[in-house]
Amino acid sequence: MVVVELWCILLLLALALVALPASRQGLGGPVVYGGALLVSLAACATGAKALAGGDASALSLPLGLPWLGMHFRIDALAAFFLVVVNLGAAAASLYSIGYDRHESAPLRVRPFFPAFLAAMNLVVVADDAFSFLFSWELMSLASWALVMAHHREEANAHAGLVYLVMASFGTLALLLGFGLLAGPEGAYQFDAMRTAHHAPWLAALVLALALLGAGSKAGIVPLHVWLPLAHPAAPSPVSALMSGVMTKVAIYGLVRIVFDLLGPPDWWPGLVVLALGGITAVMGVLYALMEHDLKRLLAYHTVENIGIIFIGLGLALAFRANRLFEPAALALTAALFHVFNHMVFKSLLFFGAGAVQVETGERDMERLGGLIRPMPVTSFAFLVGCVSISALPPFNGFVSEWLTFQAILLSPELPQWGLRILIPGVGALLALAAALAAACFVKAFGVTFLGRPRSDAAVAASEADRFSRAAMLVFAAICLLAGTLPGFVIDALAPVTQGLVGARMPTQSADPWLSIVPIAASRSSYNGLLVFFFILLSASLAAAAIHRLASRALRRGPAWDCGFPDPSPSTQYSAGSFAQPIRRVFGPVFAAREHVSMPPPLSTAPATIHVTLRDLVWEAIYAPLGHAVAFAADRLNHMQFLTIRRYLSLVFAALVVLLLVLAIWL
Amino acid sequence: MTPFAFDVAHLLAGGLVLVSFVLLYQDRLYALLKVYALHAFVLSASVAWQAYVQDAPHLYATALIALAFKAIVIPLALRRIIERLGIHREIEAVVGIGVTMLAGMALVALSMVVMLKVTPGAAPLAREDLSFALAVVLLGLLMMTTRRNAVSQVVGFMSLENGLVLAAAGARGMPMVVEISFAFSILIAFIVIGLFLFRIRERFDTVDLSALHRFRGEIR
Amino acid sequence: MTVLPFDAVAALLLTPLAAAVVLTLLPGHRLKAQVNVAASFLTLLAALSLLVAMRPAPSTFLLIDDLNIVFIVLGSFVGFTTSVFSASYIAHEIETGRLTPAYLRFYHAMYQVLMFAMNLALVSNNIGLMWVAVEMATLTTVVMVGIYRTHEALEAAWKYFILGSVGIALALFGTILVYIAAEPVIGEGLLSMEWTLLSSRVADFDPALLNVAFVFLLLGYGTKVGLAPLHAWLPDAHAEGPTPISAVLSGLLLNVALYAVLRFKILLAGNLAAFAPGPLMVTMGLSSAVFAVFMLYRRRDIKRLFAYSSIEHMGIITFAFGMGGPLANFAALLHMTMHSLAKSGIFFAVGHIAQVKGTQRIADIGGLTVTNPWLGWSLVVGVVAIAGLPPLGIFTSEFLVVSSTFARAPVLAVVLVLGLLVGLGALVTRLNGLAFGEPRGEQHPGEASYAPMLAHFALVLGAGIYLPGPLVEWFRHVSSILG
Amino acid sequence: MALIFGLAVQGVQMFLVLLAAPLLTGLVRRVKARLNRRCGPPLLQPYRELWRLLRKDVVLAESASWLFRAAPYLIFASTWVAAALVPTFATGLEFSWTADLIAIIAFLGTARFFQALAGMDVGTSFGGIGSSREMMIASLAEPAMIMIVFTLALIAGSTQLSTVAEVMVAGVGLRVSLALALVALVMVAIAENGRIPIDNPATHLELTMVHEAMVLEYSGRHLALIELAASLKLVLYVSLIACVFAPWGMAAAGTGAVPALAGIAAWAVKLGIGGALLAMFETSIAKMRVFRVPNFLGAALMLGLLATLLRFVSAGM
Repeated sequence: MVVVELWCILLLLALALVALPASRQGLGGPVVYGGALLVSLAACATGAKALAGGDASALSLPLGLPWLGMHFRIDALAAFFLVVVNLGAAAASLYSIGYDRHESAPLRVRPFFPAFLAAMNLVVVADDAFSFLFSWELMSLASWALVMAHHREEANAHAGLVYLVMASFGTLALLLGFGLLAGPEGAYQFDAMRTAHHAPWLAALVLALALLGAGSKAGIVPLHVWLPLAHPAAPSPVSALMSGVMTKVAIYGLVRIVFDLLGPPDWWPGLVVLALGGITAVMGVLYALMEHDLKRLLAYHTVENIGIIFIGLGLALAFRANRLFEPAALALTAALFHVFNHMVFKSLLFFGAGAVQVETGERDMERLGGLIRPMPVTSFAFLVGCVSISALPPFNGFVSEWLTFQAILLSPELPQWGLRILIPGVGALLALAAALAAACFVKAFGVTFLGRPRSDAAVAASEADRFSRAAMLVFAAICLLAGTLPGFVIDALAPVTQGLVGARMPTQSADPWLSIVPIAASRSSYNGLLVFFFILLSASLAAAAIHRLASRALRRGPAWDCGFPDPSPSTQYSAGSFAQPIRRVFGPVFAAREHVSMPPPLSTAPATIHVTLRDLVWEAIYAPLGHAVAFAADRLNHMQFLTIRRYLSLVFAALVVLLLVLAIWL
Repeated sequence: MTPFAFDVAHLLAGGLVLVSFVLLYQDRLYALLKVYALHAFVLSASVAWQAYVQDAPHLYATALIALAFKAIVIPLALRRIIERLGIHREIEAVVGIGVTMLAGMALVALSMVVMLKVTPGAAPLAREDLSFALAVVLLGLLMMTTRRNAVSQVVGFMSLENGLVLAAAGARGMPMVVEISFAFSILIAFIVIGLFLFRIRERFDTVDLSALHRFRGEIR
Repeated sequence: MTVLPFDAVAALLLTPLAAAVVLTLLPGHRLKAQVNVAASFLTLLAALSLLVAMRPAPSTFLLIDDLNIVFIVLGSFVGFTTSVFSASYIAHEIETGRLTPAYLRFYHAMYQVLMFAMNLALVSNNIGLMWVAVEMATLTTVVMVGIYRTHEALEAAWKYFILGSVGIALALFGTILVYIAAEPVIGEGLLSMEWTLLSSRVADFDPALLNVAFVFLLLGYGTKVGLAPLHAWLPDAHAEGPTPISAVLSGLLLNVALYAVLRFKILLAGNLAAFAPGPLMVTMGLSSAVFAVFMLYRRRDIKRLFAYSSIEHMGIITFAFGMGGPLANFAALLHMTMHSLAKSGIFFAVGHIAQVKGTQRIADIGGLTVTNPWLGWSLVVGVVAIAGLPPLGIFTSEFLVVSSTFARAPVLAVVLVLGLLVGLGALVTRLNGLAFGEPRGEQHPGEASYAPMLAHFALVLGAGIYLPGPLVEWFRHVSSILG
Repeated sequence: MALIFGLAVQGVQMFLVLLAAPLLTGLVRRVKARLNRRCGPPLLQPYRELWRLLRKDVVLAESASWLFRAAPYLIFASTWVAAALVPTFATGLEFSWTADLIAIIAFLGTARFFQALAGMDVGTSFGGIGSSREMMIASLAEPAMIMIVFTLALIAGSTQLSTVAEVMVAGVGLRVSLALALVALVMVAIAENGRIPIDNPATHLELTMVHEAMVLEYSGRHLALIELAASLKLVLYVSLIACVFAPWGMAAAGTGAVPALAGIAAWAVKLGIGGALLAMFETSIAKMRVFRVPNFLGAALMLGLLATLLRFVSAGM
């Protein structure tokens, strides 16, 4: 099992090495991405097999620190995440075969793409602190190189800087955490950490550090700032990987540390994680609503979905701390299910955004529109993605959020008042986030694909190439399948929850009509398949009946528009105007300012509206930090320009101080 | 060792510290050089006395080097440099003479305190000498850091180095004292040559190149 | 262990010395460069033979033990690669006329003298001899730093000279104090300066004297290590001297000085009554590291930039040695090795870059990965290495330093981590300007052998992925010696 | 046999709601007219209008895409399915387990999603206004609704409407949280159905319309379907309120035809009362400005949250 996986990783690294020579032969794209596709599929199959098999398989290689070696292990959790990672990787590779032809700097992408995949696989199978952090940081490094692929744009260089610093911040936080877990003797093996008993304060500290480390990678507020910078900067398949897959690897890290290594913690960590999740979900979707750059919008939505996943994890923590294992299993299943779902539809959406960017050269929604006609397949797939991410039945996004709600409804069984007070609020935040997400994706799809083209580029657009279309359609199909047959996914997750919280949800696939029943049929149940068929049935029924009994005639005419149709596309509702009501409602979050200047009567000057939004998180935390560093650097910089005499006096001062220390203390 | 011998050694070492203070007190370059000559002379006397007391003949060589080189050659060389380069004759002190003296006092006290912690196991002579030597070293550093003129800084360094030689001589049967003092003389010679080569008039910090090329016969 | 037909230690010392003599007589810089390379190679062979050879018993002056053999092998390797690099570098400098043969008359001889001095400092069994050797190395580098004879170069050399001399004096005072401490126990004469004796008998020395001595030694040799606030000479010397010398300074001299400090640390650790040297080294190391990372931000000269990063890393190494314990010591040794290789490799790259772009001003260098892919990406690799990112070796050592420290002194670890983060920010900012973005600055033709650079980076990369077992066993043994 | 009966009940339910929907709309219009001292249209007028629209040709804007034509069927279908799953005259419907209350709300969400998209499809300014306002309203109404669901689920220990209804029939006594939930639910229902004071189904004054603005470009059978879906939605909410807060007279699962018929009668009465109350409420107040809507719905959300909190806190005791 693990051997096969390691061979896959090795093959990916080999691909990274042959990328440049192959490119010199002029077949770099097919070789690298085709190879990556095959290897990822193999690794995905391995993961699925391990998940089905259930038994953990381990292996250690004499690499890294010799007395430690590099340990690898595939248990249920790792297997599940292997499936997630490699499924996304396979789709991204397939997409890249086509995208590579439009890539402006292919040689800066091809070598690092497989390396990035390999690193993510390594993180998942790592079984000791060293190899975990090694591959974790390798993952950051490879993705940083990919972000820097289009390094000639100033913004991308800045994005790369912020990204790498934040990533290393996370790694160092995790490093400190592992340092605590390992103890002064350096017991870096995960087994040792599992068996070791950790003092409560230590567990708390480790948890905080893990939240900082994994959270900064996953993008929880306020550690999310790099996401909307880095994800759009990278080439679209890489954006899909970073947003859809890498953030999931971060979630894996958190689950591995908190659920697996740390042993049973106190109840309040659940509180913290829940609160973070709720805030992250709502903040993320609000930022996304205010965004007009399609890829930045998607990146912010990643923040939102990470929040939703965190809510599930927090619930699971809280339940587990109170030894309510079935509810914990339910919550954890919901979180992991959402991990899978988000991987699928976020990759799908980024593929779509990438196709749009390739065909039109635009990412700004205000200059797009009407793409549903030139790009039918892309727009259809994108629509499926939008419906799924908006948590609308019968697609997969709804199922995981529904499960989360069911878990929330079990929380009155919790004894702690803090949780009792907090959880309903978090539930409200979750519902709010879901509703806002729907609004946001009406905006995203409506402005980008519907209406009339807002620029010549949008007029001249054409359908994406067949590889991209294939990748998108496959994921669209998965969205529908996972939404209509969720029982199988839940059952597949059973070994994971069994291993982590010592319980599992009741077997679903045996239920009549393949519906899912989290606890008991009398309590709640949902059947995506039947629902899907009902809607399909009644829709076609209505259509057939109407066409047969009533009329089927259809005339084309100019738009009615209350009698004042205006040919200019600029009269359409724009993304900004669409978001305006919500901006009014949630204005304080962005310290939004609207400045309207109305010309005086009889003046022909155009009226203008000027909207300013501020990223309060950045202003509150990151800008001050940057200023502090700059200030210190400026102050200390004088040390470079002293005279020799002053340097001598420094030496002298050091000597005198040390002698004084000797004289006084010793 | 007889108490008398001990007292003389003590006296000479203390004298060296005293002369260091006198160095600190100077505000004219020529006077400074004269006092430094005195400093070197006292040092050579002290070293010679150590040679006599420990009957270590090689120390006489050290004393000789100190006398010939430091007490005579270097002061003369520096004097000529001052004339050749037209360095003006006052010493600009960073802080007032008085403050410098007070700091010097504090340093001496410090060196005493540090050295008196030394357990009586060590030879008493070594102990006393060490505290004085440390004081001389510190005072030399103080001079280097509180004087602006290159020449006075060089003098400071040389007095510091005298402290080293004093310590080395005080260390019973220390090998290579001669070599060390010789090596240091070379070092000092380098510094002095550097002063001259680079036409360092006022400070250590700026070196004047045109002069250098003229010296090397290259006219740019 | 085999017995060699020749005396490896003698070869280690005499080869450079003889080469120096020959090089002063030889004409023509190309020939000199070749002889230089050959001599360095022989020295390297001698050093390697020490690994397999039966170790000579410690004599009055010479000593080979596990500790200094690490430094010897590392040093002679960097010395060899640098001599190869120096050949192409000097050739190019003469073509462009920045250096004339007249200036270079003694360059290669000096280089060998430097090698000799450093080897001597490492193998000497006598604190006085070690002092002499270290100072000799310092003065040699002073001359070589000033070799361009530009105003800045001469000022840098002068600064280095003055501060170095004070360092010399302090170190000597410390040495004398150690002798005075040892003399009542061991007796007069050279014996009281022998390592082997000192370290065996140190328990009976006068602790108070040892304390004072260590303060002076730490400051004296610490000046050469480049610990803040004694570092002032280091950036200018790196920036204004010829790049091979910058590489040697960062790759060797700093280590040699550190070796001296370590020796005395061991000595002090042997005497229970004396104060523990650890905290002092930790303080100075940490302060240098934190100070240096902030200095990285405002640098305009590419070589000065990396010089400050050397200060940072020497700080980290000193910090780790100060923390002590098997893990930290191992990490420090590994970090020192990796840093020597990576940093000298970076200076090789920077030397080529400065020659291709005709400047050292960061503002005039940009988009190297576009214009000179090999140099550009090597620079990226080097910076990634010294930024402590995998898969390169420094990641391993930083992993060990931080994780082992955090369990014992969390606050220190946090400070160190923040320092690392700030430094990473500075390095990546500069890297964005140097290696990425639109190409900037003019382009000069420059063909050079990238072999040394690539060799160094390959080693660092290899060590990051796989450390051979024997090496590790050896390092662990050494770290157990360091206590 | 039982299965067939169950399927039959389910089928009856589906077509019952479909038939009753225009009637309820007509009733509300009628009562409003009466309250305004007008005689008003006959009760069956909505049927006529639907039939007229169905037979008319569809006039499609040039810029309309396939989505614009598919949307009405999707909207109608998902609304219809949602309505068919709400127990009206009998609990324990055959397919009630396919979707619980959360899912039913989500179906309405799907319908709204496509309606908003259709509003933006033609690329007019009014469609955009409608969509953006609709989504803004929904983004507050949905959380409020979810909070209400939480309250009910915590009281009944289930999100399954049949179970809820049964528990309610059994009687849970008077609860503060229940009262709060009722108020919130009514407010949400008003908002969701675009009734006064949130929106005016009768208006065509451009700047005030929300729902009407979205469907401005629709005509013929498409418009008919959307109108029908709208009235279905009204029926859904009324019978939802009825089934939760007035669950009396509903036939239990598997009981014969007689209770079922009684249930139908009871349901008709409930619908009538609901419609009358709605009409009175609408005539008694004026429409509010669009930007005061958030306050209205925010109040609903707070009420729902308060109700849930009360349940959470009291659950421990």
